[in-house]
Amino acid sequence: MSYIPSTPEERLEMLGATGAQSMEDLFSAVPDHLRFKGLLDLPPAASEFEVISALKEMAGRNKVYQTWFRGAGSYRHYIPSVVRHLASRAEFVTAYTPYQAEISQGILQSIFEYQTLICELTGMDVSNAGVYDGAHAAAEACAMFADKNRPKVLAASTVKPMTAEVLRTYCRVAGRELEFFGAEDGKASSALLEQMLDTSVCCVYAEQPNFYGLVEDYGELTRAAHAAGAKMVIGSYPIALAVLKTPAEYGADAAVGEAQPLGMPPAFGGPYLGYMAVKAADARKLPGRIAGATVDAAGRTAYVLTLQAREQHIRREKASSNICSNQALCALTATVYCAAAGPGGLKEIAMRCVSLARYAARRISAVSGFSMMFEGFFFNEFVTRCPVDPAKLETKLAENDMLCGLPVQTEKGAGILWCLTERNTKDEIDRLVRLLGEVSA
Amino acid sequence: MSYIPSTPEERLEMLGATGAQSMEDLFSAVPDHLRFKGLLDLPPAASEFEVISALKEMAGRNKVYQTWFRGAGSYRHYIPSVVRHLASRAEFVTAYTPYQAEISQGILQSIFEYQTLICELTGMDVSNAGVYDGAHAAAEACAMFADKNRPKVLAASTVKPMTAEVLRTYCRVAGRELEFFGAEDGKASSALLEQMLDTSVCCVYAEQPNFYGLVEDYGELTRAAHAAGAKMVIGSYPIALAVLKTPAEYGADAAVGEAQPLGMPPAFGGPYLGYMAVKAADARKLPGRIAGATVDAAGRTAYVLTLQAREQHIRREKASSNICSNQALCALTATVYCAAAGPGGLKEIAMRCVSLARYAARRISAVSGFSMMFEGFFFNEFVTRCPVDPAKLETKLAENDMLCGLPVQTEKGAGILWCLTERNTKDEIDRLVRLLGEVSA
Amino acid sequence: MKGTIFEKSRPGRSGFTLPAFDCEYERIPEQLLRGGPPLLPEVAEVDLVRHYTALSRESFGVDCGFYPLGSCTMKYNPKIGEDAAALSGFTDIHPLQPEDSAQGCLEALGTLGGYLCEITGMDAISLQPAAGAHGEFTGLSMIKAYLGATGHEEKKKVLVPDSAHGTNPASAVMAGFTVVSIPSAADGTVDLDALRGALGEDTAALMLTNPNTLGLFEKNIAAVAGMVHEVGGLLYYDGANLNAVMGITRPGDMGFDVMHLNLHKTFATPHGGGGPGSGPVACKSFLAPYLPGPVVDRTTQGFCLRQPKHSVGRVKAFNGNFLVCVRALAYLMTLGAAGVREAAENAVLNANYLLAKLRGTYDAPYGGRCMHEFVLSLEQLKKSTGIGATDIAKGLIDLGMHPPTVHFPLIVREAMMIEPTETESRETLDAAAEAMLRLYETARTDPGALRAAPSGSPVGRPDEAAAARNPVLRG
Amino acid sequence: MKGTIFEKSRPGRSGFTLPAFDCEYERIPEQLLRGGPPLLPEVAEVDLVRHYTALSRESFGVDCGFYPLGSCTMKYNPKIGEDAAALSGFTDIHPLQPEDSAQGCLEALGTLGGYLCEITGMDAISLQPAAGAHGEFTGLSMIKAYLGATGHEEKKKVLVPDSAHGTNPASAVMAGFTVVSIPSAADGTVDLDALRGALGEDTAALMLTNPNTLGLFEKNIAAVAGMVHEVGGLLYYDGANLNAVMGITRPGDMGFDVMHLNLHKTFATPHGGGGPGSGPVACKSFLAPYLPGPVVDRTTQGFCLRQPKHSVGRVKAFNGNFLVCVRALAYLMTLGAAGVREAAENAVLNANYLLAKLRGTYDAPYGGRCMHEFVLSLEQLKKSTGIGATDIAKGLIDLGMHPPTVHFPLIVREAMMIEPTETESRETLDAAAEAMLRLYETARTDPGALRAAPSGSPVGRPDEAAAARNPVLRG
Ligand SMILES: Cc1ncc(COP(=O)(O)O)c(C=O)c1O
Ligand SMILES: Cc1ncc(COP(=O)(O)O)c(C=O)c1O
Repeated sequence: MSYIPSTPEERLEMLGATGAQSMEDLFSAVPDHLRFKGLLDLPPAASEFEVISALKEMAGRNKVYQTWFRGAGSYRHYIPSVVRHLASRAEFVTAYTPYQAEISQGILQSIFEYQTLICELTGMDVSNAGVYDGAHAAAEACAMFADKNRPKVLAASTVKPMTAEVLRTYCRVAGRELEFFGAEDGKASSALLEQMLDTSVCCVYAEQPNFYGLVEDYGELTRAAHAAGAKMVIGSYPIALAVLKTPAEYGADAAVGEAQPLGMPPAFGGPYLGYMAVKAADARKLPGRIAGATVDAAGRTAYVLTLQAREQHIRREKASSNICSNQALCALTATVYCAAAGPGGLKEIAMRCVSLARYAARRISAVSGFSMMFEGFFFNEFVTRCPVDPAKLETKLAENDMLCGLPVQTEKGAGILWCLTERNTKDEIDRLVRLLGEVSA
Repeated sequence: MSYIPSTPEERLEMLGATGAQSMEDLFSAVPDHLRFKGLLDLPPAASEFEVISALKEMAGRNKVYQTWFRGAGSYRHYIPSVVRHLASRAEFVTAYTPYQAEISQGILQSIFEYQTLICELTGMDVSNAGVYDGAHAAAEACAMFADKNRPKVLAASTVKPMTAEVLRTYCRVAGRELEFFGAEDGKASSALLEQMLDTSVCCVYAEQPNFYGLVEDYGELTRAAHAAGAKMVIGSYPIALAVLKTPAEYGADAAVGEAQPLGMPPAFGGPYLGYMAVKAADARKLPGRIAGATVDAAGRTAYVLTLQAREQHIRREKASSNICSNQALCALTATVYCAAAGPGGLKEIAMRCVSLARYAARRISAVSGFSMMFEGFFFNEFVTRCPVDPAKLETKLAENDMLCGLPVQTEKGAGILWCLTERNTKDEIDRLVRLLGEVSA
Repeated sequence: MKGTIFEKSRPGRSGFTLPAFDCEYERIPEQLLRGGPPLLPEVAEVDLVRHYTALSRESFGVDCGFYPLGSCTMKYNPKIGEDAAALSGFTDIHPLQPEDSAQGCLEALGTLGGYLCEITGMDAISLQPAAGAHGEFTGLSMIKAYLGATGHEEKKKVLVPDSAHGTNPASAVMAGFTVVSIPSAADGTVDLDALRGALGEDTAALMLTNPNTLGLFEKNIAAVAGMVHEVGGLLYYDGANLNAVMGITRPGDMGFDVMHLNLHKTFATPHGGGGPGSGPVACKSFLAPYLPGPVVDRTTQGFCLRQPKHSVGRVKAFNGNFLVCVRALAYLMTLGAAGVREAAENAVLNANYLLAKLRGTYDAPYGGRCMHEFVLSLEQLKKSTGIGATDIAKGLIDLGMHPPTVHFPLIVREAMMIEPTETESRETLDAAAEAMLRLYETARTDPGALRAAPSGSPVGRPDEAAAARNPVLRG
Repeated sequence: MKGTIFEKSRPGRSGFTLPAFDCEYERIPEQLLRGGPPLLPEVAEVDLVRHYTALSRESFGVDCGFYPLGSCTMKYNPKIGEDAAALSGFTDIHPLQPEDSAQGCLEALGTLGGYLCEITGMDAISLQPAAGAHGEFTGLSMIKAYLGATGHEEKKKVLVPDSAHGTNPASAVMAGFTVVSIPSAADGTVDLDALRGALGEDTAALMLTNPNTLGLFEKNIAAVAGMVHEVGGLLYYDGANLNAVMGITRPGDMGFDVMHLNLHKTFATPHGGGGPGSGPVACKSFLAPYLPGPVVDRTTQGFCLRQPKHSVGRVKAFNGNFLVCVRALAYLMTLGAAGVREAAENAVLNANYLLAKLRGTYDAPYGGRCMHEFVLSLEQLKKSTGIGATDIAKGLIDLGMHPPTVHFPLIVREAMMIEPTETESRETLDAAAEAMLRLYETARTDPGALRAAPSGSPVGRPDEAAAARNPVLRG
């Protein structure tokens, strides 16, 4: 079945109305030698019951761990029930980009609210409606600031490997240079950055916190970038922004990041949401959709997609953005999530992340062989050494329904990147530490 | 937390506006000696995450069987996804009885459609908006036809024990007599019925199919009832009505039944839905809500609750119904389910029930000791003998993730009431039969 | 909406599929077959979805706005309850599963029952009744059985205040009692003298809701209880208004012997457009043997079902509206002891706040203080402008809120009964007050506009008389 | 809706709770703290629910009615897909879980990828891109990498027909190419002479959608492919219009080398108000080594992720919009081989049926036959009445349907691009035709009414110029 309402008889009648003799006839423009003969090699149609049963079985072949200690770019936070209920309203789910404003005020307003939210979190002036994910946001931000005279992007070697890879792809393809500047004790070094800065550099990218969970000195990095005439782009964990100094406060020119922690499940990697915000002066450089407030003839507040001169459907090859479909429903989700949590809730989540991570770090690093890899303030992730084969450790923890921290390579050697969120408990950490003790014994 | 928007400060301000000095003050009408001192012995407030986790654990302490062979009044049919999606639209879920028609046309129309559906299924002229469940519907139908001169209800001994119990309660309390007339080979006997019929009998109740799954001779029973001036009430499995002769075709005066099979999960017994329909002449006798079509001043079709003279809020102690809240969302669910299945789908489901039950009966009754208890046409349930302790059989099947048929007592002795729906497969039956073979060996 | 789903039917349409059938189709004997198929809608999935999505968009729920329907406690329905009720460990359980395989369900019912006993001050409970009226019938049945068992067949009268909800007298009659209506005193509470006059040997019970339907606490309740008990009568508590007093005073402590609760009112389960609700019946221990069965017991082996010794019998198949109970349990777990009381306090606060804003303009015949709801009389307004409760209600629809209950309780002319509940914010109450005051003004300056209201809804006022005169009850 | 959620904020309000915290709170160093808290909305749960419920009610989706937005394939989104995507065995999986603990996810991706290769006639696929435009960028990156690896740095030009979607040229530029626009022939297909003229040593690729944005099948596609390949160029297929031809002809067989698919168009995943979608990139085997990684492989040990040898690298973190892929998989499992073709056939039938009803009145510049969509030109109407595509679109809003795409493709003046999709019934098409014809009449008789449209929506036409001139981009 293909969800087609018309019956065979109706189809025949409709065919008649078109003047065609047969279905084949409708496709007469398709040359015969290009016709696919016979049936595609796909399974036969299945009933809804069979499909959902098969997919349940498939889902059952994944392991849903009770306890997580893994983050590295995807985080498990509690998603209030209301978020799913509202974001699954059929009108939101089955609409498309609000090209026709009058029939889409709800969606347009939700984008406007999302933009407001991102500005509040980052301290920036203007947000777009979101891009594909955090790594893509970083790549788009760097592209936004690049030009012929300044074709080079510098990124901290401490950014997430995923972001680094996507940056690499985007830069390579566009013919932009990308170089990574080094770190000291796990933190991007502004001294090393300074050595690499010159007038060919369009922008500098760093992450808050960085891949190892550490908070770097974004003030210094920004000053260095600005001193060389380069722009500063900071990619932040949005929940950390409930408490940590904002990209704007550090002087950044663009704030980007992965908004998945704001109400989206880990879901094997997507859909997630990249956020992007800039200073007012750069508004017209932003890629992607942007909603704005205006009025109708009767003076009523009305929302529209605006500043479209940037976009592909207006300026085509001169556009500063090729984005058409974005991640709108994820932006709505993030907005509802933040409104559900409120500033107090978001701060509480952030403080629990920080506190649990600290407790875990103290406890884990006290286990022989699991000493801390780096010093300095970290948000909710940190790296320890690992005295055993990480694969063995993963298996041991998995037997206890725990998803181990991620085995990582650092400039100081191999280790485990542990992650804590408000979903973790002290008890879980204590149990983990006991298991680590057994492993290291 | 209690889902209260106002903050402590707002509460104080609002209190000020009421002129009260304190919250206590607002309750000054409650005499001090009646005040509950201290806190109720309830657990402390819990966060949403804790609540849902605890309830998931609780749900996890139930066993969800993969394969079911149990019915006996509650049936597992496949519920198309669309049914849940539509019936969970917040406007439907969070509205109340549509007292204000103009703001409730959607719900009123859905009730009107439900009534149409029930009339189509049963062949009757007028349906109400539904009552609490099938057993309650039977009790209300008998009450509807009872009066001072004819205070007695006769019910077939083959009706479901649950219906019988509820009938008993309602009759006893209202001071109506209730007697059961006997069966032969598992089917209500019109001869035995005739012997008990006299001018004191207001109505006769039988079920289609009966508790043992057998289809009785409702024509004979109805003729007998009518001959004695009594009304006939038939309680039907609604899915069976897709194919079986309707209560109307048998000449019944009221058609009732349990609509749970129409899109409601078994859910440990509720919420379910009782349906009730009568001939046009008895419309004003029906208890419960009824929606009707009319027009507004502009001539537009408009739906309202109607024939309210029957109801408690109009005639109070003279009302023929005390029903206020009913099972409206279940009625909507049944309507969406039937529209999703369509006449073809419902018939297909019914035919699969019949066919699987027949196959199962043949196979099971071939196992030594599991012979058929009764002869005659059955819909999707049938009784076999059981050569072993039913509890042992239940355990054995449970170990194989099967919910055994229900152990029952019949006039021919103890047996097992097996149930098949379109959710069962031939393969399941074959596996069951193998297990029965092992048990009986 | 144009057309019913039946009118949208087209022969041959369908969106329904089943797995391939691996068994042989059997035939049904000719004489058992129905004459023709039922004319159910034949529609594609997309048509079905659009039809009911559109119907939902022509409906108004608590999620759409303020819904101060007096006596109905239209509080916010937490979404988490929906999630809990959708767990397959609850939905996919057969009601007659072996008890050891349904311990979770039994625990849910047992736990909820315990909480409700504590809140009401009662000793035992059955979660079987499906709604308040069903609970009334059940409670009265228990009273009847008890009186019968204790040799008091002569007790045939149930006293019901004239302010009571219509279900009370209707249920009493259904339970085979004779109803005696007790007039209210001028202050809106039970007239003690009238009560005294009505009480006697034949008194089976008094049914009372406290606070009553005027939103007034029956402060003489202790005396009332004493008087009724004095003649051997029992006290039935209609729990529809429990939201006003939970955590503050308990029906059991006030002297009531048996009562129902409306989980769909007090305990935040959604009303579903008129149900399913749940109307558990709670009672003092002497009535416990009469409860409808089965009830849940906790033993050392776990939870089990038990038939009370002198049970009135089932009032419903199986175990009540189980999934509604799950929602109520989720709600109570969330609120906890303090939250329950806080809910009651704020329900009363909100009602008093709104009353304070309206009573300068509208006539509040029972004074300036109320419990969780209050009743206005628009009789004067009607006399002077022709605009009554119904007109104001219709005007409110155009202002985006659900109207209050109108024309109930019957003892108040042109009654408008307003119950804001605790889950409304001050802004919502302020906006409602403003709307009500504006309409009062409109009634004086432009009554015609109000008589034509509502104008912004899909239909205007339906011709109800025509509907009843010439009933069209199916499509 | 009055006011944003931020305007509804009240200090101290909240509906959020967490379990008691059993760890000690730690302090964050002063110098790392932000100056003040972000001004997020402080609202109770009920306010939140009402706000977004109201916003949803001011939005229009496929579930609300006909949505013939040309080029966007707004077909019905099966609900079962939502159920599948909500399974915790899919949602609660970390993207970096050990592969043996994520076999279900890998199987879903692997299976879907296999189906899509079969449908497109391609050899390999990556499900990483999040949307069509993302897929274009990815595919062009692969072309670039391939050309580089094979020593063809001189190939810097990407040819794009002037009828192409704006994302095509924009993506090409983003991928570092120079865009050459190829004019369309009078019949709306690629002008072979113009193409020939533009082809050369420097040609990297031709981007084409087939059927093209005029709804016409490029019947010379074999010749076109030959010409492009002849000069060493590659053929990129924009899969946005695949719904017209799946099961009937395959891009791979037409000669295309690499392409994207829009799962949110052809494969019925919902559009979400603008996303998330999914834009997998499929290619011939010679390009497979360049696919973005990781891709899913099936081995005897099960499914695993692999980095293609010469991968262009990731274009997105992790594994694509996984839950969108799950929905598309559910859809394909439901349709099966025959259903896929049936969908295409009926998409084309529906478009031709609607075209047949309109072409007598409206100007259909490319004739009376189309594939899954067609384009009308309202240029004449505009000239004679002043009413253009936008006005008719706004008029359709008042008639209860979502307007078609307007002013695209750019080569058609006052273009109106209509794509009904296969999931619409004849009645819906009849009603849409009637609405369009009625508005045509209105344009002639009462153009003022159309210029004032829409009148029934929450707002009238917004002042877009003011919005752009004086941007207000946050609350
Ligand atoms: C005071 C009162 N009593 C009883 C009832 C009946 O409750 P239910 O509708 O649950 O049957 C109601 C319902 O509105 C009520 O308000
Ligand atoms: C022809 C065509 N190509 C490409 C795209 C871009 O696809 P997406 O919106 O998924 O990025 C679209 C989207 O509308 C389109 O219609």
